[in-house]
Formats: sequence, structure tokens, C-alpha cells
Amino acid sequence: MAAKRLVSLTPLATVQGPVGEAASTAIASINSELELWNGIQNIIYGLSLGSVLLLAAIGLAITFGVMGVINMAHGEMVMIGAYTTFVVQQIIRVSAPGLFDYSLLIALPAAFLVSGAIGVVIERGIIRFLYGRPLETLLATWGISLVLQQATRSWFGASNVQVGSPSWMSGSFDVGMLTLTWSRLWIIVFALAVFATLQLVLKKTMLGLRMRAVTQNRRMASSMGIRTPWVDALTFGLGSGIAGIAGVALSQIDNVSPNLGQGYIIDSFMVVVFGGVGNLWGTLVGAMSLGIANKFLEPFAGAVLGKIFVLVLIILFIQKRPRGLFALKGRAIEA
Amino acid sequence: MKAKDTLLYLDGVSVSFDGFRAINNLSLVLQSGEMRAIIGPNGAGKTTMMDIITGKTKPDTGDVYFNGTVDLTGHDEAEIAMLGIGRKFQKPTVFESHTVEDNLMLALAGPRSAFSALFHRQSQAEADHILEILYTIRLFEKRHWLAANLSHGQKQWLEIGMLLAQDPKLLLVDEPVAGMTDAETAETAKLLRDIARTRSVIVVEHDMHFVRELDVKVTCLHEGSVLAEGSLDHVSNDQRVIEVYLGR
Amino acid sequence: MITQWLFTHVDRRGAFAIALLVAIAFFVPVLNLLVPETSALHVPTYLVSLLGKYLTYALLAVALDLVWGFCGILSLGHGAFFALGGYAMGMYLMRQIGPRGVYANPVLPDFMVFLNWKELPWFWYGFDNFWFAALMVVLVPGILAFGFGWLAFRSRVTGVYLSIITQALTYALLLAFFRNDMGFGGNNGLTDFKDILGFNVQAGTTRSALFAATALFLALAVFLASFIIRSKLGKVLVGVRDAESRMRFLGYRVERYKLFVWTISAMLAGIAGALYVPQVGIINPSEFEPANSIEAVIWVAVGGRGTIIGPILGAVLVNFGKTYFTAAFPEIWLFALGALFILVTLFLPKGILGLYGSWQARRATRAALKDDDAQPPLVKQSSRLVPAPEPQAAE
Amino acid sequence: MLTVENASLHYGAAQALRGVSLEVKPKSITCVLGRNGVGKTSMLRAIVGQHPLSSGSISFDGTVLGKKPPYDRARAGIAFVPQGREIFPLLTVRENLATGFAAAKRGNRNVPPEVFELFPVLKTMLGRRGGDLSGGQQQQLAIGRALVTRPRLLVLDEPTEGIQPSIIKDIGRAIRFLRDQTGLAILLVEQYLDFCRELADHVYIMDRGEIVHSGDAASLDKPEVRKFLTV
Repeated sequence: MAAKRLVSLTPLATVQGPVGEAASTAIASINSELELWNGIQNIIYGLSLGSVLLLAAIGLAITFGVMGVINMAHGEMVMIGAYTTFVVQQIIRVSAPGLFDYSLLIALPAAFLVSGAIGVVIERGIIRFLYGRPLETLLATWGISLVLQQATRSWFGASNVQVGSPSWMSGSFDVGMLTLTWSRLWIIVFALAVFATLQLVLKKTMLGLRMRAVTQNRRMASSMGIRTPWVDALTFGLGSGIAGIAGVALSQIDNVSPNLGQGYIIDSFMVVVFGGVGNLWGTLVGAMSLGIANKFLEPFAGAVLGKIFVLVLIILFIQKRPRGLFALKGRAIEA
Repeated sequence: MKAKDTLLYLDGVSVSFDGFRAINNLSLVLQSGEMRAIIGPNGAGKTTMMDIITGKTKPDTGDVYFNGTVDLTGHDEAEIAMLGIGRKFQKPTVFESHTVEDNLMLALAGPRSAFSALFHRQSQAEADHILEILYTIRLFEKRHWLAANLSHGQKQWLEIGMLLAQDPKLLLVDEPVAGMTDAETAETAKLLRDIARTRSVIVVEHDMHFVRELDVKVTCLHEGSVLAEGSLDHVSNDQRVIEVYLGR
Repeated sequence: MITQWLFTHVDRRGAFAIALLVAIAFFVPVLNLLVPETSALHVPTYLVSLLGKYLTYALLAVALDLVWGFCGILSLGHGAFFALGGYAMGMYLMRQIGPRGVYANPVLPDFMVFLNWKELPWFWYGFDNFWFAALMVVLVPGILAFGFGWLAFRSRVTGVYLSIITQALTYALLLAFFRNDMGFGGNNGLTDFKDILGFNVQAGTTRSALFAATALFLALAVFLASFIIRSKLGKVLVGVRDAESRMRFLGYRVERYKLFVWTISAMLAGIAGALYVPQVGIINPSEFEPANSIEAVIWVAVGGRGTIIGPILGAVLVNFGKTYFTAAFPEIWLFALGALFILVTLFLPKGILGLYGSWQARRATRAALKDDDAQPPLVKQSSRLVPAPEPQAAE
Repeated sequence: MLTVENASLHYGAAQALRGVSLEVKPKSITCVLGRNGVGKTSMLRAIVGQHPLSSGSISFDGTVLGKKPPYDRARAGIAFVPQGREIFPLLTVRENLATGFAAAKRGNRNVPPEVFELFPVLKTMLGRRGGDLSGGQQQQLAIGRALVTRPRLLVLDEPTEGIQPSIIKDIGRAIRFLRDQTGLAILLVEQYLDFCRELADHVYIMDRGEIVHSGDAASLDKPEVRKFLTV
């Protein structure tokens, strides 16, 4: 709209006299208006990218931040969530096509349970033997990620599977001079909802209380009667389950293939490390600021260079603040 | 008092972590050639004080001078070690995958640059010095053992030996007899008294028998500052020391 | 004379490996070129190249072990240095194609012509000269490693944080090299090589020569690594691995030692990459994949970190397994590799050589116990530096 | 109720306990005295399961505890108030108390009323973070938190350390109340001689990882006993 006006005004600006001057001022004001909307668009796009990052990273913030486990298979938990969505949709297509619009809602708990259960099995089977040896957990979970990828490949094939979008996810709407897609909006809403729910679980449930107690002082928590191994398994399960939920959302905006998780693992680690380990708010701020920074850099540097630039910035940032943006200070985190 | 003519001079030093004052307006002066025992309940700030002297922790306020003129707060751990301050940790920290001899070799005073280390060849003088230390710390027979295989007390001695090899002017020794048997404790006291003939030593210790055997001036720390200072008898009769430390 | 000099700087196992590599460098080409194809002893050319590829991986593994095994720095980005060395060699090979490319441009490589570039970008200058390219093979990874390490070690980034940012480093390079306008052939990378130093890269003799060069460089790397590890510097590195702060309190500038070995290691990885490229005939951005770097870590872990021979063993064994599995049962390979990661970390933290080492130490303990009541073992296997198990006598 | 027999404990190569034996009876206060670093805390750690014994045994109510982890011991009725309090610093007072529900039976998942009777200050601070409390308040919270688990044995490690005298009085009163009113067995490790003499039914003195004296509270005044406690 503004662009159209701009096109019609431009030839007039060269005209001598008051008409030309008026046209010039009009052009200037339109330009500044465009710039404003451009900025708003960047912020909104940045928030939606940040939401994707948040979804991918928040489970990791639990396993890495709270438990100190470097879970390289985290991306595969996301991937499993996406495949769970696919399976749920297949079942719905076959047995109850009318429910298709609700397929994502049904997939959410399913993905949480599938990924969470796998997480519990991994923690009990492998990770619990490796506590206190972070570099070893890194290698072992990398092995797990290879196995999970290959298992998915053997089961569902190496190529992408089709995950459909319910009607309320498709289409777009206008805000001022912007056109936004519904999927972009929903992913922001969803990411924030997941974040809020997780905060609620941590703050208001018995499990959350025990998780926090174990994080702050494992030995004392055990002496209070808290079964620490059980809490470890459930914490890892919770982190994995949230990754599964993230997979449901990501199935809507990304190709669902066995490699899905690989694309997110480094970004997720960057978000957690940038935001500050052991701090969910840090993860939120970290994800959003990285998303917005990315979108603002894109016009100057292009999508890929922008991303490289952000990576380099994080590398430099970690040198300055090795514990991240919102590092927890003092004894609580050391214990 | 002036920093001049002292070996170690701490004045008005404070440091806090997240609002917790670990060291609170601490002042301490050590003369050249002096041995000092530091006692105090857990959390009195003994280890933090060592961290400040050795550059691991920077104080929020206060002066820390070495040798009268060198401001230690402006140097990091490696520089302070090269100035001539050696430190023994509370938990014996030796290089477990090296032999006893190599542990001493690494500690030996000398150039510390990577390049010189790459082409380093041991001189006769160095070898002799290592032998001498091996005898002093009673580990000659075990010089080819991996440090990991030493007993707890032997590790403590090896670490003291490493300090000697470093040839420092000042030794900071954190709980040297924790976990030692009575005989080892007595030996260690003897060893430290020998060492103190030629250098200054600060010993942090809980063990009162041991402190008595050292027979030196004692400083009692409490909540990050000096509570009492003087001979052991003087300190142990101080009413406040008895209150906070020795049992009321 | 030479052997004696060698023995003062290398332990028995290292000397054996060097001798073996030199012998291989000689015999494999002989068996390929001089023994008739009908003979059972003939080594076919494809196998020469395959073995050559394994040995470049082994060289990468030795480089990685130098920082991880001996200094405790787990790099998840060593593939980046390998790939950069490979690209430097690839650029030389591209320039050697000259007018024989599809577009027959005497200066510009095909992909530049295809992208409508008019002249050679400045960073391609000099790569028509082999020695310049050879210099870049070590300088480019070396300078990158130096800059990165200088920042990271100075601010005391350690442990998993360091691992993660090394991974980010290779990931950033991966993204960058995928871009067409970076000027490195984008997605397709550099390929269709013709000559190296005037010899046809496809020819059997060239392949044998490349193989021999790889084996000799690996032997050299073993020597260099042994020399470093047996020097006082090497002992400082192991000290840093075991008790970093103790080392600082002894007056060592830990960050400089780390930086030294880190840079050397990156340069070795660069050489490995440079030897890799002419033997496989291509270099593309996928070499920067973080997965590659992590795979190199498992070679070291399987063979035994903190040993010099272990990584070679691990690299060759794992890659042999990979070649076999991906041909025979392609679906199984990733399962096998994944299981290898898990099993090695759970049950074999010191790798194959570590297993052998602890068996040896047990035997030494028994022997020592026999002739002397309570003497714990006198274990010092110079290049291993793996702590012996707790003395049995204490029980 | 609690019997420690011939217990030895090592930290790596360092030996902290050398054949310690002692007994805690129900409805009584047992004090262990000794100077810094003689192994008192190590012994408590072994009793609550935070560090394994290298030899010897500990039994509670006739069951050998063996390798039972701390949470099983807490559920069996051993509550621990550690040296330095070890309050969860980022949890509120209410949440700190609630961590004890883990060891309590399902019907008992509440804060017993005597906690607020003994330490009324806790009631006014339920929403504050544990880390923001003063040392004395933290000590009261640590004891309160231990009581939430409904223990039968309460193990306290230097509860008077660094605490102002008025609160020490409160704590002493609380300990006596718990013995008399609820029949708890109490094992108290202290350096504060007078505090022990007033409270203890039985005292042990430790030196260099060994028990060197056992007797009633009055025996603490004998000079041959005093020598272990003075410098």
C-alpha cells in the first residue's frame, strides 16, 4: 500500500515548485514509515525464529542446565516428537478423518510421552553411569543419537514424511502494513505456553520442588529422603518430553526427516550457553535475542552469513562471560 | 605499619561472594624468615586468604604487598608463583600420572616458557637438586613410582617437596597433616621446622598437637578477620578465641 | 646413530610404529606397482588409495589425541582444520587443471566461470604454486587455531564449553563454505582434479607416491608427537590435564602451553586434510560437518587416548569397519558406530591400548608382589602415562 | 537404637575414622565432642549414608544399614541437620520445609505443629528464600526441616556454630523438648562444651579418628577428659 503510493509519488518529486516539494516530504515520511514497519517485521520474524530456538533449547536447558548432562541426542528427541505427530496424523487419517484439525493437540501428549519415555530409558540405561564425566556423556549421547537416527531411517525411510497442517494453522492475516502467517503467530504463542507450563511445573509441583532441591544440593536433598536417582530419571524424561513437544511444533515448519534433530542441536546449545546455564529465563531471553539478532542481520549479510555472524558473536561472547548472560552466581550452582 | 621491610603485608582486605563476606577487613603482616600458624573454625576465611595471596581471588578492597613493594593484586597465579610464593593445597594435589621424580622436575625453579620446555635437557645441578629433595621428603626409594600410587601422607610430602623445588621465599601450606598418622604428623612438623630455617612459611592447620609442635606465633581467624594473634598460649587463653573456636 | 637418536626421543612402541610406517611406505607401492596383478601379493590400486585415506584419518586422530589425550582439551572441531588443509590443497589442484576444464578458462576454475566471475578472487592468488599451497596447508589451520585458542584459553574456557564452541566453529565454517559467493565452489566443493606436481592424480604411480607420502608424514607425526610428549613440555601438558590449577601455582602459563599444542595439532590436522584430498579426489563443505569431527573423537577413544599409537589403531580399525559395513550392510553401520560410542565410553574408557596397558600393569603388580611384599608396581611406560591401578597390596 | 561398631572410613588414602564404636539410645541425647578435624563430621556422614565406611558396621533399630543410600535412611527415620545448615538457598522457607515430605508417610505430608511452636520465627518467613535468612534462622529452619520427615533419630552437626547466644538457647530448649515430649533419640556433635554438658545424657570424646572417652555429662569436668578438648 505504502509501496504503491511511493511508486506514484516518485515521478512527482522531480517536478519543480511546490508540488515537487510536497511530493518529496511525502516520500520521506512514507520512507520512514516503511522503515518502522520493516523494523516491526524484523522483530516479529525474530520472535518467531526465537520461539523455534526456544522450543528446541528449553528441554536442553533442563538436561544440560539443571543436570549438567551434555545430551547430544536432544535433537533426536525433537525428531521423535515430529515423527510421533506423523504417526498420529496417519492414524487419524485412517480411522477418524474428522479429527484432523485436532491432530496436533492429540500429538502433543503423545509426543511428550514417547520422547519422555525414551529419555527415561536412556538415563537409566546409560547416563546414570556417567555422572560427573560430562565429556563422556557427550560421546555416549552422540552414539545414542546415531542409533536413534538410523532406527528412524530403517523404520520410516530416509526421505521426508508428510506432516499436514490443520486449517487453523494455514493462511495469513494483516497487521498494519504487514502480512503475517497464522503458523508464525501460533508458534510464538505455543513456545511461550510451553515455557510458562514448564515454569509452573518447576515452581508448583512436588516433582519440580524435588528437582530444584536436587539441583541446589544433591547430597542434602538425598538426606531429606528425596530419591535422587528417580528425580534424575524424571528430570531427564521431562527434558526429553519437552523436546518431543517441540518436535510437534517443528513438524509444521520444517521437513520431517531422520536428520531433523541434527539441524537444531548446535543452535540449542548456543541458546542455553548464551542464556546462562541453569536458568530458564536466560534461555528465554537468549533464544529471543538470538532470533531477533539473526533477523536484523539478515538484510545486510544474508541468511547464512547472518547466522555465521551470530555464531561468531556467541563464540566471542562466551570468552567474555563463560557462564552466559544470566549466570547463576555462587554456591547454589556449584553444589 | 608500613609494607616496607615485610615479606607479606595484608591491610584492610575484604572480599565477598554474593553478599557473603568471606574476608572482612583482614590485616596480617609476616616478616621475612618467619613461620606462622593460622587457626580458625571452618569458614573463617583461611582458604580464601590463601586464594587472595596467590592471585586466585581478587580482593574487593585492601592492600596485598609481597616483599614490601610488589602489589600482588595486580598479578595472576603464574606470575605470583614466579615471584616466589608456593602453595600446598588442602587436598594433596600432585600430578598422578607422573613419577615422583617428574613431579619434582616440573616444580623445579627455572624458565617456564613453552619453548624452553620443549627443548629442555636436565642439567646435573638440577638432577642433584631433585635427589636432595627426594632425600628431604623421604621418597628417594619411590622416585620412579607414579605419584598416584603413593599413600596419602607421601602425597602430602611430595607436594611439600614440589614447593621446595620451586624454591619460593614464602610457602603457604594448607592443612598439611590432615589424614596423617601420628608418626607422619610428627615427621611433618619436623620437616616444616627445617624448611622454616631458610624461608617464610604460613601453615593453616586444625590439629592443635601439630600447631603446638611447630611452636610459632599463631593467628586465629574468625569470620574473615583476625581475632587474636600471639603465642599459642596467649591465643588459647583469649576469651573470644575460646568462645568461637575451642569450645566454650 | 640415527636409531640411537630416535630412541632417546621415542619409546619402544613409538619406534616400532615409525619403523612399520616407513616399511609400509615402501612395500605397499612396491606390491602395487612391481608385483604383477595375477600374483596373490599384488595390492590393487583402489586399495592403495583406501589405505592412504585411512592413514590420513590416522594422522588426524594423532593430532586430536595430542590435545585431547595429553592435554584434556576435547575438540569437536578438528574436522575444520582437516578440511581447511584439504581446501588449500584442493585450490592448488584446481589451479593445476588450467585450460583443461569444461569451460577451458586458463585461469578461472569451472565453478567461477559458471557463476560468471570475471577474475580470480585475491585469496586464490598464489595457489598455482605448490609450495605456496603447501605453506597454506599448515598456515591457514594454524592461524585460525591460534586466534581461536588465544581467545578461548586466555579467558579460561574449558571442558564442555570449549567443546561446544569448537563445534560451533566448524559449524560456522560449514555454513560459510556452502555459500557459492565464498569462492570455494559452494555445495559441490572442488573436484575434477587432473595433476599434482605435473603427475596425473589418477595414475597408479601417483597414487602409490601419495600413499607413501602419507605413511611417511604419519611416521613424522608419530615422531613429533613422541618428541613433544617426552619433553618437559609434554609433561607440563599432562600436568595441565590432571591438575590445571596446580600447574598455574607452579608458575606455568597454562594458556600458552595449551595454545602451543593446540596450534601444532591444528597444523597436523591440516596436513592430514591436504593428503586426503588428492587421494579421494574431492573436497566439499561436508567435511566441515560436526559429525565428522565427533567421529574422529571416537577413533581416538577406541584406540586409547593418551597414547600415540592408539589413535592410529582406532582410526584404521573404525574406518575399516565403516568401509566394510557401508558396503555389506549399509543400514547397520550407524547402529554399529552408535553402539561403539556408547560401549567405549561405558566399558572401555581407556580404549584398546588402555585395556592392554592395565593388563600389563596387573601383571607387573603380580610380579612385583612376588619378589617384594608390599611394593606397589613400578609402572612407568614412558609414552602411556596412564595411571596404574590402585596397588593390590593395600588390600 | 543406633549402633556404630568398629567403623573406619577413608577419604581416598586419608583415614578419617579408626575403629569407632558408639551407641545412641532412644529418648536420650548423646553428645560427641572433640576438636576440629578429629573425624566427628565424617562419622555423621557415615551414619546418614553420605560417605561409605571402609570397614565396620552401622545398624539402626536392629537393621544393618550397609550400603543404603541417604534417602532410604531418611525414610527409615534418620534426619540430618548438617554442619553449615545446607539450606536450599533458592527455595523459600515453605519449600525448604516441604522437601521433607519426601521421607514422610503419605498421611504425614504436612509441617508438624511443634515446628512452629519451637521456632515461631519460621512462620513469619514462609515466603522468604532460604539463602536470605540469617545464620540463626537458617539453623532453626534446618532443624524444622528435619522434623518434617517425622524422624526417630535426629542427627545434628554443630548446630551452635556461628549462632548468637539467644538462638543457641532456643535450640537447646528445642532439643530437650524433642527428647522429652516426642521421645526422639538425638545424636549431637559439638565443640561447644557448656552446651553439651547441659544437654547430654551421654558423651563421647573423639580425637584423631578414635573415641577416647565415654561417660556421662559430669565426666566432662575431669581434667584427663578436658585435655582432649583444650589446646
